[in-house]
Amino acid sequence: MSNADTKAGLSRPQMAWRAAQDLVDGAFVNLGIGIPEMVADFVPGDRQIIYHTENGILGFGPRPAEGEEDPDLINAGKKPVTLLPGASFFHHADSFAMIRGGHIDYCILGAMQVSASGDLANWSTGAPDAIPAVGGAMDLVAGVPNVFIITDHVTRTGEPKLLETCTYPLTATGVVKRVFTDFGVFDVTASGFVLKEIAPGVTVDMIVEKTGAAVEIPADLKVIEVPDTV
Amino acid sequence: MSNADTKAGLSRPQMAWRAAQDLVDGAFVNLGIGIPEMVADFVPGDRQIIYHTENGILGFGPRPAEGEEDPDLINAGKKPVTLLPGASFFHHADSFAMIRGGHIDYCILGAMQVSASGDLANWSTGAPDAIPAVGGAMDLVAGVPNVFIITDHVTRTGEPKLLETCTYPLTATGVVKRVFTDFGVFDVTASGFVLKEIAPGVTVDMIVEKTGAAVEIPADLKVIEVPDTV
Amino acid sequence: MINKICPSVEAAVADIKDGATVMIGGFGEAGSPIELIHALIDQGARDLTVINNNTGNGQVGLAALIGAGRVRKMICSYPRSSQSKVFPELYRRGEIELELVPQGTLAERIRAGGAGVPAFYTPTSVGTPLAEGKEVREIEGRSYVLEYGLKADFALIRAEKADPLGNLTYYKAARNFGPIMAMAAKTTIVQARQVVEASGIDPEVVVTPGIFVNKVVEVADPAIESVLIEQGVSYP
Amino acid sequence: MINKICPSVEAAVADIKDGATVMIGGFGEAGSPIELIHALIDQGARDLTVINNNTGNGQVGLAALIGAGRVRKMICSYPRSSQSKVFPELYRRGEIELELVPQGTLAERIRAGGAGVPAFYTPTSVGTPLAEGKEVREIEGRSYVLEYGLKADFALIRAEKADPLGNLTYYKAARNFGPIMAMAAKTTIVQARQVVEASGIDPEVVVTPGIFVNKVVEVADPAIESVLIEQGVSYP
Repeated sequence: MSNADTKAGLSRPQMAWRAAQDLVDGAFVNLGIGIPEMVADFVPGDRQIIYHTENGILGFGPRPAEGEEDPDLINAGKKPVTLLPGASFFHHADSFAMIRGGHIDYCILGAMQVSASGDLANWSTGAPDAIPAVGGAMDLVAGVPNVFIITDHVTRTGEPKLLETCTYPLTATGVVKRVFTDFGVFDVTASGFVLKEIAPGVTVDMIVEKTGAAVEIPADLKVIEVPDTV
Repeated sequence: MSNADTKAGLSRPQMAWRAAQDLVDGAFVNLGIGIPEMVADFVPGDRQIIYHTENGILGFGPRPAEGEEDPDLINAGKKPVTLLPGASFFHHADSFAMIRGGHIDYCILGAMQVSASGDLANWSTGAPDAIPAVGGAMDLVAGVPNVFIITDHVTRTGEPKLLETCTYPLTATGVVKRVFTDFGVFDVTASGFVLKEIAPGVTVDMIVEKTGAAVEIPADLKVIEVPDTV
Repeated sequence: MINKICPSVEAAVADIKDGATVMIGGFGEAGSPIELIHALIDQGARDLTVINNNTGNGQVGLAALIGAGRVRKMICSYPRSSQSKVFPELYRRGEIELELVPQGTLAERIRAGGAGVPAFYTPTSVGTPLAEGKEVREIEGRSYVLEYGLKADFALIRAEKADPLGNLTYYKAARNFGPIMAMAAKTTIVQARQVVEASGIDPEVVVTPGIFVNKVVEVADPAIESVLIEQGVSYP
Repeated sequence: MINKICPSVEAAVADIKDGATVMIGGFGEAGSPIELIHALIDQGARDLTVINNNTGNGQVGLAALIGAGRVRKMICSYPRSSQSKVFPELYRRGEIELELVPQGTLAERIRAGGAGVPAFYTPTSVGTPLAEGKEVREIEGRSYVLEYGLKADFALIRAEKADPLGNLTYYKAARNFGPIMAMAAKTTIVQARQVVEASGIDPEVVVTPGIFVNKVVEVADPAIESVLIEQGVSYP
């Protein structure tokens, strides 16, 4: 994983917090493995979010207490979960009917690369010796209307992850709506990346330097205000 | 309706009885409206048949006693039914998944016309002022491996219903396996109709005269023996 | 907190606009959301496209909606029955359109619409007049017709229990088209015999998860279509 | 009378032949029919094509079946995990084939196979390497890939309750692929935690109707894959 926590910009919990602010009350949300899972911890208390997992649960809750895990009650990351009131179980085809049919309002995933036209690469580096594995990522991004990405702005070696064109094998084309990085919040629009908010301590120059595509900078750029508790 | 009960050959209950003898133990069966419904009354007692209805029930039983009908417990003919132990309910897409997916072993339907190549016409006369209505007939005959037909051998006006080629709009092509008429039992084979069994009082000449296609008559033609109780 | 419960059938159907496509659950009278249909008649929306297996009976429910001249087009598998007079008369006068779809194709098209499957192949209707003008493709030696998913602006369905999140169970064969129509409509409106609290339905026995439901109204003692017809009722 | 109950897991899997295509339920360990898989290892069938979302963990269950060299080809969406060593090693050595399918496409292909739908269009994978060589069609302005239904000779699944007719309920998220694999296999073999009498499951809560089930064996206290792995068990 990267060195997000030690450099300028948002920490990982702060990125998850910022993404959580954009989920509306009553939304059905699918969270990917990793930082996206942390989003659930930061949803404002006056909003009720219903979480969906590919393996057939709506309305699951946090990890159970130690010793109360049930190997048949897990999420798509194969981690134990609990049930909230109003939960339901269903089979895999019905679960992906929810995804493909556009019934899930948001999915929040990690990314290897995102392009200025909303292409996403998050399942394979294309390395010849890798075991290819895709899971439900392609279905999620093809079916869910609001595809949000949380990712470090650059790779471990400092290369941009927001690019004019992805170089890794694609997960889908033209699907990403918004990207939350340690540097800021970026909308993917018809004319490419638009910086909506910038992280404290990050400069526009840093963003321009570390982004592999043009970034539109609005005149009224807002600085993200993260509560001290995050 | 026709004059089947007053002419030579099997009565309607006898046709239903004869068809019932060909259902194997443990079979899943869908019975059409009319004479096919009577088949259930004549299944040998040592065989358990599970009845399916398009509107989402497996394992229904006979009509309830007067006054015990439930308007939400009906069959595809919209007649009240009861439930047997081991019944289940499911939605319409699952119900037709059973049909289209080949899981129902037999369907038994009426017919306007059957062709020597197994084409079936049983939903429309093609009359210009008729209200077209197809229901589940096309799905049943396309999906169920054993399509059995029970029909009078001729129309009310004496015209053959077993033909070289159907003249009415088709329900499906090449699907009928066996036809039970008041005159006998006919298999539909690659070479056309084959008379398997003949009804008491019916002659081969009558069959040849009243069938609009060639009928192969086997050397060892069997006469149907209907129990006196039917 | 999420609460999809509406105070009345009037409130539940208030947003249905002229020209809307409306899926209506039920197979004959079984599962017919008759109070929602009557509220829709009162509400007045017209020029509707209605998707239902049949076309109603007598002068109540779906038949009354059609009889009131609100339906421009029916998509159904079986538009006639012994007690169905309203649709046949309008159809013969050329005052209502009909798209006739085999029942299993209708069910699968609705399920596909809800599942994000835009089109699929089926063996049903190959070689018949209902396949005319449709693409036919051979797959592993058998011919199949291409059929398209069906979606709707609204679905009106009847359920047994509902909770505030919209989770549903059904009653016997009243289930029929309810679960798939709930999937295929932008706004699904449910009349439930009983509204229960959020933990009132076991997660194992939920048939329609609340994600497919938008509005729920309790109708504890729904009218029975055949009883109304016997009584000679003509709505309104 | 119909009675699909088998006396043992050995009897239940006895008919699986070399070269068979076998769907195996479960998502990771949840719902994995581990006793049936172990019985299949003991039974000895080889050259199998196996359909499962993953490729197993540790040296038990599906991973053990693969490790025993019985599987010619895997059809799955996610063939690796932190505890999945067996498949990656065989795959890198070129000793096992892989057909990688997006998870939702895998589920829909299985459901289609069971529902008699030979092929359907889906937006998933359009513009990616997994759509290469596949037909792409534009429908109402969006591109879709043509995918084919999947069927199998056998399905091995785990259920909660089963009755003699083969009606099933499931337990929590162990349901996952069970209901659709039961639909898509010629012979569906079920290990159930509890066998009940024919009237022992409410018709309203049956998840898999018995029409999709051929053999049932009671395994009252199934092993838990992750516990076996913690204990360092290697099957057989």
